[in-house]
Amino acid sequence: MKKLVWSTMPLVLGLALAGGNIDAGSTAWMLVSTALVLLMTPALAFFYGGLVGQKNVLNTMMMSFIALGFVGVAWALLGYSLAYDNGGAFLGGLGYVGLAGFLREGQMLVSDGLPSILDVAFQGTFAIITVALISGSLAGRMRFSAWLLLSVLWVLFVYAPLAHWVWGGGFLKGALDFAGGTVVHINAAVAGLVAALVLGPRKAFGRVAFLPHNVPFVLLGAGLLWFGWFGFNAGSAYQADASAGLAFVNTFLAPAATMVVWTLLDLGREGKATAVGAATAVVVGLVAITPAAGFVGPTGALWIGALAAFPSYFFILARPRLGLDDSLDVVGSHGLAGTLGAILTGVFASQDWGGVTGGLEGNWAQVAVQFKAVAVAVFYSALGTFVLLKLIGLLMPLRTADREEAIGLDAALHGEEAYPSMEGAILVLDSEGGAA
Amino acid sequence: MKKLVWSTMPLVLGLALAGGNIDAGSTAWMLVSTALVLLMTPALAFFYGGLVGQKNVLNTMMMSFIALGFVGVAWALLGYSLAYDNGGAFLGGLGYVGLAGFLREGQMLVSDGLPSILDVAFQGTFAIITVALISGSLAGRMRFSAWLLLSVLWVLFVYAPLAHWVWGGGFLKGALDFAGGTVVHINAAVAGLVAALVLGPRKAFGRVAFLPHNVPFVLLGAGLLWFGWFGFNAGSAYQADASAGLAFVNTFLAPAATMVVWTLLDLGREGKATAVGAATAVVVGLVAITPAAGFVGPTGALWIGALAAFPSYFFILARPRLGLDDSLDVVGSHGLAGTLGAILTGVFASQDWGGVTGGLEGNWAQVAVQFKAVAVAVFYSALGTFVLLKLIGLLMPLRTADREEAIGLDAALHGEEAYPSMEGAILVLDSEGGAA
Amino acid sequence: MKKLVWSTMPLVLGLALAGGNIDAGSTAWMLVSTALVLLMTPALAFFYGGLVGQKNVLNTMMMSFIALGFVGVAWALLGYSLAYDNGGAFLGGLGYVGLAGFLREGQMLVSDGLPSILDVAFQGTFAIITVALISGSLAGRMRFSAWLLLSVLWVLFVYAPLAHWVWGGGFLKGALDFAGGTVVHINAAVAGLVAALVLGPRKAFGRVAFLPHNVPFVLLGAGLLWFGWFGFNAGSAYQADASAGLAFVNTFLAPAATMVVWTLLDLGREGKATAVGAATAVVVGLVAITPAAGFVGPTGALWIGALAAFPSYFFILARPRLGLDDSLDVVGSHGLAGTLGAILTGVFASQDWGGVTGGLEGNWAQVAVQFKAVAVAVFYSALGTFVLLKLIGLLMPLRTADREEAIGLDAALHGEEAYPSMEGAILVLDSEGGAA
Amino acid sequence: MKLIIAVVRPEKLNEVLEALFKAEVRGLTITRVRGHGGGTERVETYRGTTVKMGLYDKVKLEIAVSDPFVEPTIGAILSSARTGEVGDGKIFVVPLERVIRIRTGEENEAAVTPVPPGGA
Amino acid sequence: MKLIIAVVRPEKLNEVLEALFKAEVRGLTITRVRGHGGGTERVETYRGTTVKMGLYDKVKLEIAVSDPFVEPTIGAILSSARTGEVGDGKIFVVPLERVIRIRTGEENEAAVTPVPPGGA
Amino acid sequence: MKLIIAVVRPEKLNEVLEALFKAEVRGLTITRVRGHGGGTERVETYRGTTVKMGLYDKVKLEIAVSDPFVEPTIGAILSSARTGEVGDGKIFVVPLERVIRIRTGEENEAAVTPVPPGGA
Ligand SMILES: Nc1ncnc2c1ncn2[C@@H]1O[C@H](COP(=O)(O)OP(=O)(O)O)[C@@H](O)[C@H]1O
Ligand SMILES: Nc1ncnc2c1ncn2[C@@H]1O[C@H](COP(=O)(O)OP(=O)(O)O)[C@@H](O)[C@H]1O
Ligand SMILES: Nc1ncnc2c1ncn2[C@@H]1O[C@H](COP(=O)(O)OP(=O)(O)O)[C@@H](O)[C@H]1O
Repeated sequence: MKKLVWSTMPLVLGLALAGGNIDAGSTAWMLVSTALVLLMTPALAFFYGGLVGQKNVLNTMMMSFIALGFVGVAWALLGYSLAYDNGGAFLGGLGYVGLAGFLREGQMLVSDGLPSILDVAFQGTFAIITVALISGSLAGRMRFSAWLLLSVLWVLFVYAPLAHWVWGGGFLKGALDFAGGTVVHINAAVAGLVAALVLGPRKAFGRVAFLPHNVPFVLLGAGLLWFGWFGFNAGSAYQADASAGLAFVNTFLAPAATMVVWTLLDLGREGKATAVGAATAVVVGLVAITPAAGFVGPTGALWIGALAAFPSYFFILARPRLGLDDSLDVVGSHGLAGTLGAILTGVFASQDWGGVTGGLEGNWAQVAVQFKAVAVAVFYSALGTFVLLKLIGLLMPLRTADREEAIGLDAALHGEEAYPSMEGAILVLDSEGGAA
Repeated sequence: MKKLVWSTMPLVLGLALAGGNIDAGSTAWMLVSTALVLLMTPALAFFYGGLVGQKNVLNTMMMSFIALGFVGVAWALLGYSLAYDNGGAFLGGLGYVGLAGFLREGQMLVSDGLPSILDVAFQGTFAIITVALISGSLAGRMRFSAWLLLSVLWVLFVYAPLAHWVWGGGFLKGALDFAGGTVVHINAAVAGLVAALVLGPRKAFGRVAFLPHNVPFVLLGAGLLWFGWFGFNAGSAYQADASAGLAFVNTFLAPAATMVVWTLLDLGREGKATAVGAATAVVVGLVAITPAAGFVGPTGALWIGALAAFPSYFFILARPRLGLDDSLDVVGSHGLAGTLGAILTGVFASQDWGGVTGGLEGNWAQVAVQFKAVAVAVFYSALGTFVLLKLIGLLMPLRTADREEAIGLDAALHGEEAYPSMEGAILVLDSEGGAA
Repeated sequence: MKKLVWSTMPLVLGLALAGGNIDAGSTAWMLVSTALVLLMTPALAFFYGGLVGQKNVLNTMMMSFIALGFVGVAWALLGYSLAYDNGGAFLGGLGYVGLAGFLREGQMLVSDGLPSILDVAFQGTFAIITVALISGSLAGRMRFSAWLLLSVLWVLFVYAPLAHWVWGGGFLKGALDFAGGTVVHINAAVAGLVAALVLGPRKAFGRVAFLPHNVPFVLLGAGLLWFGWFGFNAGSAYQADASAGLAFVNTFLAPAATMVVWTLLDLGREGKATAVGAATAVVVGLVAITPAAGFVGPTGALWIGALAAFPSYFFILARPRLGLDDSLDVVGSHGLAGTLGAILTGVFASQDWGGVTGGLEGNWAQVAVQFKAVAVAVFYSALGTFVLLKLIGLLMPLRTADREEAIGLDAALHGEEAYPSMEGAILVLDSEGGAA
Repeated sequence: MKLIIAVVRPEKLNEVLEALFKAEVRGLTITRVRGHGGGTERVETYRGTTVKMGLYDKVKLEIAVSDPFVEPTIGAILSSARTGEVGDGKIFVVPLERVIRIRTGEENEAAVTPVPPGGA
Repeated sequence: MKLIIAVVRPEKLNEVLEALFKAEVRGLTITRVRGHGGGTERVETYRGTTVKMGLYDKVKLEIAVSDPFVEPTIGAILSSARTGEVGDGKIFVVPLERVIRIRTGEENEAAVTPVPPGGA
Repeated sequence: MKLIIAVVRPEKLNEVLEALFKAEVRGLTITRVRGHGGGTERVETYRGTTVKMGLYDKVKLEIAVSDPFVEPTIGAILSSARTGEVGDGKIFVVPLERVIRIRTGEENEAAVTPVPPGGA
């Protein structure tokens, strides 16, 4: 629903000033939503960090965590303006560059009852987690400085334009994407896929079993992601209203349905309900309902959640056998569920609930619109990611050395271990005079 | 206070429509509260998961976590209607079955300023955690599919009726239960006790010491439970008003008082303030204040918190010696503190603070009403749980095989370990052609 | 901004009654903010607990966690009144002692649209975390009962007066401290420094390398601290308004900038971006922006965050070589960043954004006011902490025995281990009759 | 003197310790190990990754004893560690040339379990 | 009989296990250890604390074998554990006086890897 | 050649490593173990469950040395690991028949610590 807010915002901008017409209830909700979405990035760090082996825990977590810094600053200084300033069909303007433009006549801007500046943070948390998501395809083999460079360039030149097209009044504005199925999840998954292919698989891939080192961390990540996702989806209503309530309930129902189906598939296949599976199901269900959250009714949400389990379940099962080292299954989770969700949003969208008619209510044209947006996103994200990686590859190697990969990236790249042992650690005091 | 809202709701239903009279502030608060209560279930998974040994971590966590799926869906499709649709004294109606009934004249229903559908999720999170709580009595010995079946049947046939009686306008509506002392905590504890007795103790119970495998996880669980409990208690005001503020403050004060008393008891007994004890105290204090949260003043909350420490402290200390394998002390924490809290709510209820006079203000009759509700809950929960377990026992064994218990349920039932080691793990590729 | 609210509150008190003029939106936000700040203390327990070695995990976590009990109760019964009741320039009155004074004419007090009693909890969470912060200087060597006594006395006689001077209408009310740079962070850091000097370093300090035992816990702590800090800073606006929005955005931007600078310093120094460094940077950035949050514009926040990295980075690097066993670098993180932030608040304060002109807008006098408040806080906190420790030292030893320090404080003081092993644990049943 | 090395099931450790205690064997050192024997493999699945876990958790005890204590020690382990199912473990006896107690510098017999009361 | 103790790189463990399996060596016990050899040290930094990590993660295998199996076992380890870089580890051979299978009480040859098919 | 096995206090490990380094002993392998000796028991309580912890954390060092290095190695450990209180640990000396360096295939003396400079 971002697009609704922001396509009308330019009209409001000049008029709405601080003090006047703040809607305290909606502001309270957007403050909370922003905090919730911010929390999703540390949550993802745990979801991902738990899934990797002991030697790469910190590297994996840091690839997410560091986005809170680099992507956050890049977004605030430039990305937000490119995405959301009133611009053309292809890119926003430069009115908010360097955080300018949020004061008018000595007062803070207010739009739609909210302090306008808050949107920099709210949208910033989306940009951050989108970048962080990509890292799941790349565990255990990327140089950290190459990742830093990629994350900054990618958010400016891939994420911001796509956000503009769908939500900022750009040429995809007819597509329904309530909270980011296309802009966030498909985008991140395609980028992850392309990057995994460009980098190639880990040296030991296919020979050694890569096991999670800490499944409770995976559950912690999933739990916190679900919690934060309420801000992601229901916050995308931009008001504490019935639409937010609906988006919230759908965000509650869909992952529940996915978890039920996933667990039954697990039990049917080998009689064992896996915890990693349940955690994955939560994420898959959340991804699938993201584009639909405020557009479909609650039974639609249950259907979307339940249906989303199938493609992801079977793709993730098969993926290691396809020779594709999408290490933590970003394609299987975010790519497939994001695509399915985007399409089913067109199918289940409901006039009564969300204000737009979908396929089941006779408007199958909406499904075509959804397909088009997905296709554009896949194409642009793949192209943009590929070009950026090739450019960065001219400046520096993208991959770590084989020896670093063998030692583990925590020690090799970060000079740390996740769980250091004091045994045999010899204290180094460069100036021997100091310490007693 | 749920009963107040919902006993008047039927009058409001036909009239209140979306767009009209949403109270954005209260809606914001209820959105947040729902998210907070949802978070309590993963939090409980950590509280419980930290308390068990290394072989049963995932099974224990999954017994809570999976309730977010199965109980969530069962609640949405049927349980909510049985509990909260306008019905008779013993059961609600079928008006909300299959999530029907939340649209009127093409608009989303609004009641008391809130989008009505949100209540399915808010109440759903209560149903989920109630089921999850039971699992604490059963660690290390229950078949997972029997647990799935029990959780679905129990929420429909034990939880939903009791919720209807106390909050849905049923025959216990005079009892004070602000946020679920009786419906949630006593109910879960009695069910846990009955199930522990039906299943019998773990094979090694009484011979081997069952120690927590990760005390920081217990503290994490306790911290997140407290955080979420603000939604549980202050969200039960159904508005962002003075009552919510009071319930919040009481939820801050009572566990603090319990922690102080518990720690002093610990220090007095053997000079050692235990971390597991402090975490337990937080939960005990939260349980005790739950029925009272919006009915008593802040000094009442301090008293309730302080007093609640005693029975739980000494019962939990003695429990292993009673031969009762209530593995994680659901009876000692939720049963005793829930009962004490329910009674003391009748004692400390205050006209000025919560609008009802209690024993100390002369209305000792309220204490009798409280006793009656507790007795009914204990009786019905015990009976219902017993009958359901016997029925499920006809379909499948309730307990795992002795060998599975010895190996540990993570490997035996879920085909996973909490902290897998890659050493000696041999990768299996069923189709050898695929991976490079 | 607390001071604004509370200096006008006394006028409002007699007039504002419950039911009348609650602002639901702002109340919703303050309920959430209070919960968020409460969560910061368990978050800090993880931040600190991850940084210590395996033998002192629970002791370190408990020093924070237990403050939720003892400090919470002491604050509610006495501290709040000393800090915030209408009193003199040096101390508040006794009108709220024992939680009295929040009812007028049988109704709950309302001030500035909020239920007044909620402020006891909101401010209480600040008092709790301030005490908890101190413990970072003292890891691994303080007796737990001495710590309990210190925490209660300190919150009453050091924290409450300082809070009164800055926020309660006391003699420092001209100083800008939006959310607690001086009252919370400088205060805690000075107390930590003094206590570390009084106690002396750990026996093995300077010989043995003290390494973190669990870096993911450090990241978890940092992530949850950031999340909670939105309540800390934006909640200090006491309303869901534009000021809250600004404080929120600044709390998003500053730590992002600190993380960027810190990581670049790390990479520049030895080519390795450390995870512990990134987590530390988040805290440093949050501390630095705390006093400024609602007074400076967003570019000011970026500057403050970026500049704050330097002193903390180099001081923390040098600290172990100075012979100072400020174990977890409270001085380097909270002391330096708190001071820098307090001064820079005076520099960057902006009339348009926060209503006060700062140095850059020509009002350099404000910087002097800031300096004065910092100096008073440093002096009073040092003196008060020193006197209290000496007094407690008369009653009991402050430090643990050398043998306890060698064994580790978890086993020695708490009778627990963080990660107990069942191997060789022999169950003791004092009454052999009980267990089967 | 001999160094007796025993690999047993972790769940049997407490019983073994008790049996050794009754046999008056005092000093010992234990290590968590993982063992492979004739037992069956366990299959685990993490998403699409299926693994055979051929190694089982075991506990290794190392006990230095003077010669008269060899048989009692072995007897105590055999009687307490046996379940009769595959995976019960093994006992290895290795010659031991010298033992020194670090605290005192005492050597050999004086450093290991004392000779049995009234014994050889 | 001999007790063969081998210290190898953790990342080589699976290959070693496979080689031993092919050499028909069945029983073995493994332990996570940390070793110091001629290799270089690694530096780690946690805030202001810089440490040299002189110890590297290794895996220790203990394999009790009957005499005819000594050479095949050593050969299997040598061929599978070698990378040629410093840190590949070592093999130690210790005399073994007695082996007992706890499950059955069987001793010595009967308790360790069976003699090679058609062998001594 | 001998295999020297020493069990020491974890907090003394770094000093022991330093002493061994000074004694020019290079290769060694360490393992976290838990030991039971003559020391007192520790009581822990988790809710209603009280346990006696009879085992204490120790570190085990395994050092294969050529004969001339036996005494220097033992001496270095004795001098660095002693506190004088119960629980200091023990040193065990086991005969070692053969050592092989996996990287090169070198055997025995060539594979363990070099003979002391100018020494036997
Ligand atoms: N030859 C051996 N060398 C070293 N350890 C062994 C040997 N054989 C067995 N073990 C250890 O003993 C454990 C139990 O052995 P296993 O063969 O599974 O049982 P059983 O002796 O009952 O057939 C193994 O897991 C392994 O740790
Ligand atoms: N003399 C020794 N005694 C015990 N263990 C040893 C000895 N020498 C080497 N090791 C073990 O073997 C591992 C590899 O040895 P190292 O000297 O690093 O490699 P390389 O043999 O290739 O030179 C060490 O980490 C250590 O665990
Ligand atoms: N006979 C033994 N066999 C194996 N390990 C032993 C033996 N005696 C002692 N140990 C190890 O040495 C450690 C210290 O021994 P202990 O008897 O406590 O100290 P002390 O030798 O100072 O009396 C024990 O924890 C144990 O690991």
